[in-house]
Amino acid sequence: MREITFAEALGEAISEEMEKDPTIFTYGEDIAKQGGIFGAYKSLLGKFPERIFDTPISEEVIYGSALGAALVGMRPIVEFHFADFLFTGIQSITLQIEKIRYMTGGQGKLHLLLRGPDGISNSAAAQHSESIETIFMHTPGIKVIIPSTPYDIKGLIKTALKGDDPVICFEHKMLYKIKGLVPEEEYTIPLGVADIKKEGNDVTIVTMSHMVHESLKAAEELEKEDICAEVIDLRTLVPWDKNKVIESVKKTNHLVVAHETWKRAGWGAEITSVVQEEALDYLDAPIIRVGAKNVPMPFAPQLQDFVTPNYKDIIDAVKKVLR
Amino acid sequence: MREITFAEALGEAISEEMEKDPTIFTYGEDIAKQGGIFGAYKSLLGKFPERIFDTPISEEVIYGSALGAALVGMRPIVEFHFADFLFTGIQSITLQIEKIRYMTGGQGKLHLLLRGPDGISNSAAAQHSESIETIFMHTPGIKVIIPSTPYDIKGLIKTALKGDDPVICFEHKMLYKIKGLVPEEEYTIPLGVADIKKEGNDVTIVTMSHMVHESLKAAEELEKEDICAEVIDLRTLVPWDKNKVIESVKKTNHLVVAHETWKRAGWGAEITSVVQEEALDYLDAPIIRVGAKNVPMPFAPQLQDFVTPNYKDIIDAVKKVLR
Amino acid sequence: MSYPKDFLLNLYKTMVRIRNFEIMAEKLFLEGELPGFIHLYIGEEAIATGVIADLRKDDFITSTHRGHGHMIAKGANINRMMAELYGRTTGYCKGKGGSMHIADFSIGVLGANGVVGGGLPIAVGAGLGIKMKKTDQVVVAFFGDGASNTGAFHESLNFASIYKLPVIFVVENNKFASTATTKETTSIENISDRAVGYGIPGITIDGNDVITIYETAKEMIKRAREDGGPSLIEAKTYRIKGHFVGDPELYRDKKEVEEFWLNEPIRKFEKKLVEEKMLNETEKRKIWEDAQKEIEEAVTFAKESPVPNNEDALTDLFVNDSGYDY
Amino acid sequence: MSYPKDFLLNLYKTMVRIRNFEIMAEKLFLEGELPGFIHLYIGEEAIATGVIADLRKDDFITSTHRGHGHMIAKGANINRMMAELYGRTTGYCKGKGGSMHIADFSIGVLGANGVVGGGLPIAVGAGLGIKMKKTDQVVVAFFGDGASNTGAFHESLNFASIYKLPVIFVVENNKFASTATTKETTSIENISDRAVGYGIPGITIDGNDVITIYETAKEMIKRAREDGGPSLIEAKTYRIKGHFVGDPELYRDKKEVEEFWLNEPIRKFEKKLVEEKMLNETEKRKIWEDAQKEIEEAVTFAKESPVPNNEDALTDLFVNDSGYDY
Ligand SMILES: Cc1ncc(C[n+]2csc(CCOP(=O)(O)OP(=O)(O)O)c2C)c(N)n1
Ligand SMILES: Cc1ncc(C[n+]2csc(CCOP(=O)(O)OP(=O)(O)O)c2C)c(N)n1
Ligand SMILES: [Mg+2]
Ligand SMILES: [Mg+2]
Repeated sequence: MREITFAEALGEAISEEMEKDPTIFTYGEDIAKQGGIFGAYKSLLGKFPERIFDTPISEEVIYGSALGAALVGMRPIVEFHFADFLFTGIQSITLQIEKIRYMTGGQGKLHLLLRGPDGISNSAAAQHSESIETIFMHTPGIKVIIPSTPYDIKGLIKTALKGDDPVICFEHKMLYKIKGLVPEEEYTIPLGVADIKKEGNDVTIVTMSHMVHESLKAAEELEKEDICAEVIDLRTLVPWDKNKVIESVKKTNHLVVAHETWKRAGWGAEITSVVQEEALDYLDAPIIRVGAKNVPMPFAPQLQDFVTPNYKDIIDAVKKVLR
Repeated sequence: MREITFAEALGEAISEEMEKDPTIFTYGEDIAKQGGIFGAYKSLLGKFPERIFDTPISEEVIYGSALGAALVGMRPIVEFHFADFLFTGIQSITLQIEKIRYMTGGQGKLHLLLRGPDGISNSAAAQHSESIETIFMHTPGIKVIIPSTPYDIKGLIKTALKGDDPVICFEHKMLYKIKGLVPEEEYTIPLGVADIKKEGNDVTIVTMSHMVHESLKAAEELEKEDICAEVIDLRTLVPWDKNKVIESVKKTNHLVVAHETWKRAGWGAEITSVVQEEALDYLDAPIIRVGAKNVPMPFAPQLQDFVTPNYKDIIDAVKKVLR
Repeated sequence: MSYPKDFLLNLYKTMVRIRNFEIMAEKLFLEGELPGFIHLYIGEEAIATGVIADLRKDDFITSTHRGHGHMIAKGANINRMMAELYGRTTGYCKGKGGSMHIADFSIGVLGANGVVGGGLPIAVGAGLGIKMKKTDQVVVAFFGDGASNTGAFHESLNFASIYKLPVIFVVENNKFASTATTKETTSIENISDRAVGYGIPGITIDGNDVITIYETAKEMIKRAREDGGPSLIEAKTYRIKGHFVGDPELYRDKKEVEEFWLNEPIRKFEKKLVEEKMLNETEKRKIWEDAQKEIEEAVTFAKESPVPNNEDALTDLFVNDSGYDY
Repeated sequence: MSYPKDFLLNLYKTMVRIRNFEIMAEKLFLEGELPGFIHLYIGEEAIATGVIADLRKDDFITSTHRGHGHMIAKGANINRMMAELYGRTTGYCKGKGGSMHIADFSIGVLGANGVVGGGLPIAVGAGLGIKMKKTDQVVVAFFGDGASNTGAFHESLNFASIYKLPVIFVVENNKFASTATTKETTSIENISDRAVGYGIPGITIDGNDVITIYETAKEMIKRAREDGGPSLIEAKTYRIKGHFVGDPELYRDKKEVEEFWLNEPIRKFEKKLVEEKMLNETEKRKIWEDAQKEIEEAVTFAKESPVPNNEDALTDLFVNDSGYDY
């Protein structure tokens, strides 16, 4: 199998589907000429010039127009530039995209994909570092995918582009350049199926996105102390793979949930609540959540590092649950 | 003590503070001439004509202007009309109000109050029935108050109007007309202090807003079966009174968390996660959350009833944790 | 009015059907028959009627919270509308939407909308989709004067203009946005002047004159169909009824309402038709009676329709909901 | 230019100080000294300088992601600015904000802003606050051509107009919004034409001519101070540098940049000053050298300043954070 980057895998998924499906087109800020601020679309540059275009800074109409275009039979892919800027147009998502099919008694198919970068990068500070996937888990009506590897993003994006429901995909900024094995042959990954990125028996770590890599690093360190962690990458948050998580907890009897977004009322709380409800008897210790401190993201690198969770925090959490 | 309505208590709090503090003024849609769609400002009609006004339907500038007005020394109170419409201007809150003090290293005081109705009413359907307080618990930078009685709203609003931090207050539509005892004398209620609305030993019910009343009704029914529930009204979600909740759980060993917003990734998950983390050994059964089904709010009364949790769901949950 | 009688009577009939639907909706609501909110289109019927008269079935519209008129003009089934107001399974949304969310994608109605301004980005997206598909369909976005002060309005008009999308923006200036007057919340006299900011045509017309509306819309629809891009039509009218049924209307003088009522679009058109001998008393009576009967039948249909079951609440969110936890 | 020499040289000095700050910021960033993003104001210095020249210390401004120039023109301390770029505790935001969030409320700078259009509602709120306080202060909202396509722009201008708020909206049209040209994303040639939609004055001027800018702003500031309400000034300029330092600039021709560089505001003003014998070579050299020295000292100050401690991350969110769980 070839090794390609996360960005290339994303580009391939979109490009292959665009070849097959003439209703797919994509737009957003700064994608067509420069391939996106973080290079997400670099591998798409020059292809399909009529079906990729740059837009004004008008997020409410960017997101809302995806809904309209889907309803007339097209399959739009919209890049949201930075997850933070979902807030400038979010009513088009939370009040329209998420609700219109339900409100109209199941009329129409909202085959649309919103995608873009989230998470921290190099000191982008409070308005350019957020991960807000939890909001889309809380407000019902959109599926949420958050891949952590080139293999996963290609397979999940393909599923999104073949499906008939609205999907939002969060791509961590620090992932675009990572490399991984991706088969040349066609494949897809179903939504709602978690991937065990590393097997283990002592503790389960449930995570997603860039934190998968921090978790794997933590697991590697923990091996040195003979602690064998199982790392579960949920891959999709709506729906999420409850069964696989609970199975693992039944095996390891210890759970840590790790995400980069704020700890308070982040999606880790949902996983925690469900697991304690359905598998309390299997837990040898309280579930511990790892997440960002409850402040906006500060600028100075030292402060960003302190506020953002990393593999060390995961190690600490694991040791705490195992104590 | 007199009995007055929730709306009157709110009006009194604002009116009394406006008398004392000339920097307070208030604006929003449909408040000045008709006192708000749900009558929240009815008791303010005719008072302070220069300091209450109606605005255009421009939520981003309505919320954002509160920030600017606070920074130049005023103390604005903004009504957000329906919690759903927070989404049309939410960047002014989540990206500006919540962040500017922190981002600027502690410059300025954001003495501003956003307030308005949330929750279901008579079949207002998907775009007029939401409760989205969890978003403001997740994204750091604003204090969240959610009173359930005339006494509480008066005391909490007063605290908000005397404080120096931004506060958002959610008032359930079905509460404005309820009556309760409110002293004539000045009093305030500190943020972060829960109120035990009913004492009990068998199970703790943590709740807020209209669900406090459903919980009390549930507790009454449960008494008939000799189940004595303790009903804790958090009153403020940011900060929330962890200590009082944990103390109660240590006494009752059983916890139900009940809110009207969607169960999935709602604030009940945060309470649940914290309590299982800090008091697992005291729990005789898994914590059960009661919340709305994970769909947009349907229109038909039967469907609205089915989707929205009520006292019966709380009774069921209590019986389940006690089984 | 050099139009065939048929055509003119059809306009008249549509307006009368809308009027009667609204009169019935108001009555039912006041009798406590209907849940939710109802916003009436009484006095504004000429706008939906005139604009949509030149649309094809495969053209699209987006509507508002005050959407019954747009639906009826676009050819909606009145039984299913009324059933939706009642929250029944036979309703357009199976009882899940109600008055503010009625839609019929099959006739191009992309939905009423409870969010002021919420329909504009959707209309623009439909226009964008059409542009990509290279068909000659068009989209009409109906919205209120109040909506013209939302950010969505601005973003939508700019977006439609730069890509030359086939979208006709029709602002129904009925002098009020809920309790606020247009004057106090809107910084210009003629909202159509805002078109200047987007380099597109902007026209203010009498929103109570169905023929003027039809003719203006026809021109702008033709323009859009021929790839001429978007336009903004402001139809000036007056909201005869309260903002919603039950509105205490503390913010206006009843006299003002009475004055404007004299200029209401149906009587105005009727007068012309009678003058030009296109309509006689018998025909008129029949049109009204037919409309009333149709609406009454719709009420019967609605009332006899089943209410939804609990489980119905847990469908229709996704096409494929496997793994989704309700 | 019948202005006192002092006044003119002050304008010149301000522009030169901004220029040198930006040259240094670029250099430092390219050397890997600075974290985050840096957006340079090079070639646009005349706008901040000209507009703010007529503001009082107690007037307010809101700024953008490209905000260093506005800060300096309003009288900010360059040491604290540079320390902020370095993320040090002596910085304006104690290292919590960085380039995109510098603010100094004490001199009326209500913050740079990382959200395009994010400053406009804040400026309007400041104007509203002033109106309520009944003082004669004014507010200037600086923003880009790109921001003029956000919903926030529209809502802000309408809001300011209906309440006649003392806000001067200054759009810096530098021909780009990141990789997009203004032409492809903005539906009209002159953004100031959008003023028509709000019934306020709209003026397009040469954004590289500091005197024209000053004179136009002065007029609009006077108007606002005397309760005449808001206005929209469009200053046409050109973004000489990439969108941010490190921008590959695949979207434009280097030649275009060179052409516009010939018209850059400092040289343009310098020429006039020299012609009118207001500035000689010695004075000029001294002004540049002083500015460079000042910036170098700022760099030294910044570098010698302490980096924040972990605990610093957990302060400054609230005035009173008792009970808050970080
Ligand atoms: C974003 C948003 N803000 C506020 C409301 C509440 N609201 C419903 S209708 C309305 C007035 C709308 O006025 P206009 O657009 O002129 O339409 P009209 O009712 O006059 O037909 C308001 C404020 C809403 N539905 N959506
Ligand atoms: C709401 C929002 N959308 C997108 C961005 C990303 N972004 C940052 S600057 C910029 C271009 C801004 O253009 P303009 O307003 O003309 O200012 P300029 O950079 O030209 O000074 C974009 C798209 C943002 N910061 N905020
Ligand atoms: Mg109106
Ligand atoms: Mg620009």
